[in-house]
Amino acid sequence: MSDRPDSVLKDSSKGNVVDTATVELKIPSHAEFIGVARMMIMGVASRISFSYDEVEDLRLAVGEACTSAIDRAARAGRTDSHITIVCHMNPQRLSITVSDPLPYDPNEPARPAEGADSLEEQGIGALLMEILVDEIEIKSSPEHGAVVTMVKNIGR
Amino acid sequence: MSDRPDSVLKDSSKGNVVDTATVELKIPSHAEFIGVARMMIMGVASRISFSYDEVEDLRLAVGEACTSAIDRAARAGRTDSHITIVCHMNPQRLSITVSDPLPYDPNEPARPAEGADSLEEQGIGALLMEILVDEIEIKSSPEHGAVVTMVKNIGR
Amino acid sequence: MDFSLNSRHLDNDTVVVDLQGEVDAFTAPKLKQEIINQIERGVKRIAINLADVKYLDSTGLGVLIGGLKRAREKSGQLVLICPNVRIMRIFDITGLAKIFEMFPSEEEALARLRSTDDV
Amino acid sequence: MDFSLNSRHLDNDTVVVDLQGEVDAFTAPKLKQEIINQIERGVKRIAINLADVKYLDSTGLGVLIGGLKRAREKSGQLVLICPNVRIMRIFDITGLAKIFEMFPSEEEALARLRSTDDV
Ligand SMILES: Nc1ncnc2c1ncn2[C@@H]1O[C@H](COP(=O)(O)OP(=O)(O)O)[C@@H](O)[C@H]1O
Ligand SMILES: Nc1ncnc2c1ncn2[C@@H]1O[C@H](COP(=O)(O)OP(=O)(O)O)[C@@H](O)[C@H]1O
Repeated sequence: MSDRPDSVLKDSSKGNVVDTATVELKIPSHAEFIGVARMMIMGVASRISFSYDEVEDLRLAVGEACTSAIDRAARAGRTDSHITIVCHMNPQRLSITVSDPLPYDPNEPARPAEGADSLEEQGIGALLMEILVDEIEIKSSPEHGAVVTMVKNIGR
Repeated sequence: MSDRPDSVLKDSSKGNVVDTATVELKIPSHAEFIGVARMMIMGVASRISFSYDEVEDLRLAVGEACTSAIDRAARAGRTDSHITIVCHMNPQRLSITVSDPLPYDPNEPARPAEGADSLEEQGIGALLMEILVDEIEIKSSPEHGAVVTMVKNIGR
Repeated sequence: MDFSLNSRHLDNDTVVVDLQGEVDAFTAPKLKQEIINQIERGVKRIAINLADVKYLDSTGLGVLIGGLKRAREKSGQLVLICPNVRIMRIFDITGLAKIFEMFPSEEEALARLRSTDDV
Repeated sequence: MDFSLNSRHLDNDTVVVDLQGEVDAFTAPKLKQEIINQIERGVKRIAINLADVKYLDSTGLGVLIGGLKRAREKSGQLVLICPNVRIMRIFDITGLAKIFEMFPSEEEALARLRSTDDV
């Protein structure tokens, strides 16, 4: 990594360089495309000075957020829906928002997903997200449905 | 690959399955993010029955389209611009559109990019795109600026 | 991206299911079906080999928990082969390392499966 | 994603530049600067080792063409080590395989560089 070129995220001493950046991905609400989201996260995270383990943690956290959105789409019979993943980077942190347009009630008790083996699966997914990132917020927004925001601090 | 699960793109015998899908990525117009586009393409292409070589060809073709958009943004002093990559899949083909919002005149002679070693670099980029995909179209659109559409047929 | 599984029957009673690649919501249903098939054909000693697993999410963990439950319902056993520290970490942080019998090698997993006659 | 380079000076006149990873518009400027630096310090025989290059685009090819040109301007030589068929294919389809002297191993590249006294 010693020869890694100057990054827009790390070198703001140059005039033509910005210190924040946004990457946005939209995928169908289908399990088949979670892998695409994970690849994108790997690309984004490897632009930042995260360790191998931190990149893996982020992949898994984002994968879990997508899986949960896809479960809800399947239960609602909305396999035509999509998921939007927005990564916002600055020199201090990477913030990732996973959102979908389907109605979401955070107070509704979780129900087993179609094909899921038990409720526990969803509990484990939520637990993993909590553990793997530094901050997490899950809310419902009128326009976006569920919005999961996860933050990983850089260089801690 | 024998145990690859049913794909939305290959099995349309099931009621809940669609046979087309769209994945969309938006990245800053900065060389640092071409790698993210390449990762996304790898994720998308590996969902489809492309060979390893075909996936590599697509990565390179999309990388060249992004590099060309980033060159134009740099020359226009618009490093705040972005690139949108849209992948549209159906069982026959993967179509990838790389577009940016900056004005583009297809008749304007190419000029060396900032930092590029010579004109040839751009000629080689265009040549590679031509060779690596089955169809390519480059045009300028009033809303989108340059729009590069590349098509790779599936299973030929 | 890639996922494959291969079941090796060591005897009528014992199977090692080798997994390779990424176990997620897209691929885990294949694993679930394979475990169900093995139990239905009467296999009592199941070792799931996670040595070549590159990614495992809650869907995969859920399928393994379900497999453990189904095996026990038929008085069978299901153990895990997990030499990969990265994958082991996922079991550790979720507390599932305490639920499963996990072994760093196939030899140790098979020794455990064969140590019990009561299945 | 990842890119690194390391220059090994075999003597005052000869350097092997080992590249690793992805050579694209983001990383190629590092390679360009390294080739310029080597030529400026008087190195006449340059071998660029592409053995561990996973990705090479037109920007990387442009930097190599520029390096070849600069080396020749100083009556030097620049050759490529390219055992990787995937990377070789990019030189073939662009016609650049005819422009560069390319060798499948470091030994062969060095034999070529050392065969000429006229540098
Ligand atoms: N996140 C977790 N942490 C620790 N143990 C867990 C977790 N999720 C599930 N378990 C345990 O896994 C075991 C298998 O689940 P089981 O009780 O058989 O499932 P079910 O609730 O479907 O009957 C149980 O002992 C359960 O408590
Ligand atoms: N796509 C290509 N196919 C074949 N040869 C090429 C290609 N691009 C560049 N070249 C050749 O590479 C060589 C090095 O370029 P050179 O002429 O030194 O560059 P410049 O035009 O900057 O002086 C030249 O012989 C040039 O014709």
